[in-house]
Amino acid sequence: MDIKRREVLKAGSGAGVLALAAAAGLMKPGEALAQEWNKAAFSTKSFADTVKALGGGGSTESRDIQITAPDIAENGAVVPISIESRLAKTQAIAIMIEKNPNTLSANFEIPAGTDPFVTTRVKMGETSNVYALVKADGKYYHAVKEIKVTIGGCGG
Amino acid sequence: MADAMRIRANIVGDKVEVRVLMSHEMETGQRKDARGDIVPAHFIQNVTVTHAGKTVLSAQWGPAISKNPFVHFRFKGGKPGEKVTISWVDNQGDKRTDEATISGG
Amino acid sequence: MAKAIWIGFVALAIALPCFARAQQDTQKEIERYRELLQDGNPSELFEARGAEHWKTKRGPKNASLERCDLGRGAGVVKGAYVQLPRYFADTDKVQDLESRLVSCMVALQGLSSEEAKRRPYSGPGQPSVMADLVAWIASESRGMRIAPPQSHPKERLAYQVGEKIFYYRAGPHDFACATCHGEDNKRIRLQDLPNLTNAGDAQRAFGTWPAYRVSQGEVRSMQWRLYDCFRQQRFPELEFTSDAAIALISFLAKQAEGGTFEAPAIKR
Amino acid sequence: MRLDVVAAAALCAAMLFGCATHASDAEAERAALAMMQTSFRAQGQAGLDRLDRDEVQALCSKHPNGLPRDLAEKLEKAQLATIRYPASGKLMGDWREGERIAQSGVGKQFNDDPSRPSGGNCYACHRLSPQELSFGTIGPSLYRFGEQRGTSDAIRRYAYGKIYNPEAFSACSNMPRFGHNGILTEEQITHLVALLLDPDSPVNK
Repeated sequence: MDIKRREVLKAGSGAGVLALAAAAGLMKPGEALAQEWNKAAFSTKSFADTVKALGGGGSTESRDIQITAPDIAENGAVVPISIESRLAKTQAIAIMIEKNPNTLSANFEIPAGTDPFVTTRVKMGETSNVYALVKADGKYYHAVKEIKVTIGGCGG
Repeated sequence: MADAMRIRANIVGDKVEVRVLMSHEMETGQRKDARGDIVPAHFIQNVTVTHAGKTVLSAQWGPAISKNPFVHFRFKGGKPGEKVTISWVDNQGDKRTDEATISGG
Repeated sequence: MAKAIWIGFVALAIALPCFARAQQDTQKEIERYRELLQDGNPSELFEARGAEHWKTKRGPKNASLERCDLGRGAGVVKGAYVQLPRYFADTDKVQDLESRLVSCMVALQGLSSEEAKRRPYSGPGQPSVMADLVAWIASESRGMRIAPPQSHPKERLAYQVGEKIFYYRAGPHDFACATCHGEDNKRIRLQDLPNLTNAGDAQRAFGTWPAYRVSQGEVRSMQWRLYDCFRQQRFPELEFTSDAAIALISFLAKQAEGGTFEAPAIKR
Repeated sequence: MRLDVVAAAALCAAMLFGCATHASDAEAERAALAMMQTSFRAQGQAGLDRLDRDEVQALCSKHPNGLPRDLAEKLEKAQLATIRYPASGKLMGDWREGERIAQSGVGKQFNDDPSRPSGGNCYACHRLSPQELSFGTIGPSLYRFGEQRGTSDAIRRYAYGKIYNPEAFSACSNMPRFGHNGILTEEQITHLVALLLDPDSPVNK
């Protein structure tokens, strides 16, 4: 439990509040993880706002970020996506979908020793640009790819 | 209680390849049920993967991660027989922790 | 009219190369989408639950299903799916996996038939014992040859009747199974339609059900596949484990004979 | 020599046995009809009467590989007589409406709301507007349908009639009889005619 608490305390924005809450005994052990969720970032509705909410002043497009995903998704409920960064000191990889109700899908923290690579599956409401935002050595970089979402099946 | 995760952790070269499937609805809070009522949001918010007392991946998720989530990543330093532990916590406070033994390469 | 057709032909000949290329790109990307999905199949989560259900004591008799005979002897699950549907002497019926599981739940666990059939398919937040069992039992035939028996007259009759039902056109849309599944190389929207009268297609189709449907986030069985095909055919509701369903499955299984069973698969 | 005889005898026996234990086609047909009646339940707007087949459905079920020419001609002639053209005489509606109808696959399913209009689900089987990548191939491509044929009265009547009752032109066609079976209204069909024929429709761009 101690390890997890120390992580919470290290975890950037909101950590101060959490530390206070923990110190005041308001949080039971084990709840710390659930608290560490950047509500502001998951409420944004544009790429620029999400970068800000994640703590970046702005982001530069980079060819050292590779998005592997199909150009066309057969179904929007499950769109497989892999992101790999070749940027030195990659610390975090976030996935954003421009036309979803909220832009941010996920933010993965990549500690030293873990490859700057992650694969997951996201929901897409419609055809949209998908951004991979990488935090490397304290700066933000991104790549973008359009994924088309198709209507499928018998129609009803 | 939520179902157990399905975790695979295999040595490939000098790295451990981790693949995990989690049993979770990942409700967006926008879907309506058969009666037309909104189904409340219910989704995993935090995922933590640890190995030998060290975090090897941590993530924050929104409801746009697909139902029954899948994650694949890799890290250095694991040996066959050691454990990888994965935990998640969702927005309703449900949680689950499972572990898998790293298999040889 | 003849002139119109001729002009049409010329226009088509001009348009075709462009069109064909765009088509190929779309098909290629859809193929890529399907490949990328193969890495992790959430069906495993359902299979794990199914394996537990098999061993769990339920019903008035507080018994598990571990003595259920799926056709290869009491309790034998390995390879059972690929030899179904088949004739069972104790019920004097041809049964597919689900109808057989209902019989076992009634005989071994003391459930009523209605109770056994209460939730044949899962839904959001509502897992189904039946669907989980089907996922697991099917997974125990992975890699095996599809070999439904045809030695009993009732097995042969089920096949023949299934074929008739396959071609049964009715309803406001005039649809039969064959409307969508009777010709090679057709698709509905972007989804390839197996020609179930052709062995290769039938093997690929039958051999990949049950399947985790990413569009629904559930594992769907062959019974469900037929139920939902008939819904979209604009028929009334196909009853779970009904005779028509079993006959159609018998027909499809026989069409797929010799194919490799690779289910539960993952599909759109 | 002897082996051949034995083999032939065995084959005959096998065939006889096979014949004796196979149901005849008529028996299988009877069993199938009986089974259909007991295997479905009425649900939503789909009553069990939907299992009853009209003449076209019964004939086409019976001849999965196509009707003999004489039967086909007779059927087409009878179905042609069912086509009702709009009293207003207006056969071309709004292609934008037509595009929406072509995209929609709902209607007539037991879980559909019967008070809402049905779609035509044209893209399930046909290519139409080139912008829509997700189209089926059960029917022919209809891209440039109007550009190739013009908008003469004869072409309009053909397009309308074909959607209203395709059995009138091609016996046992896979295409639903949208007008004859009451899936689409006359007005909806005129919108689809516009989608096919209007020079401004994306189908003809």
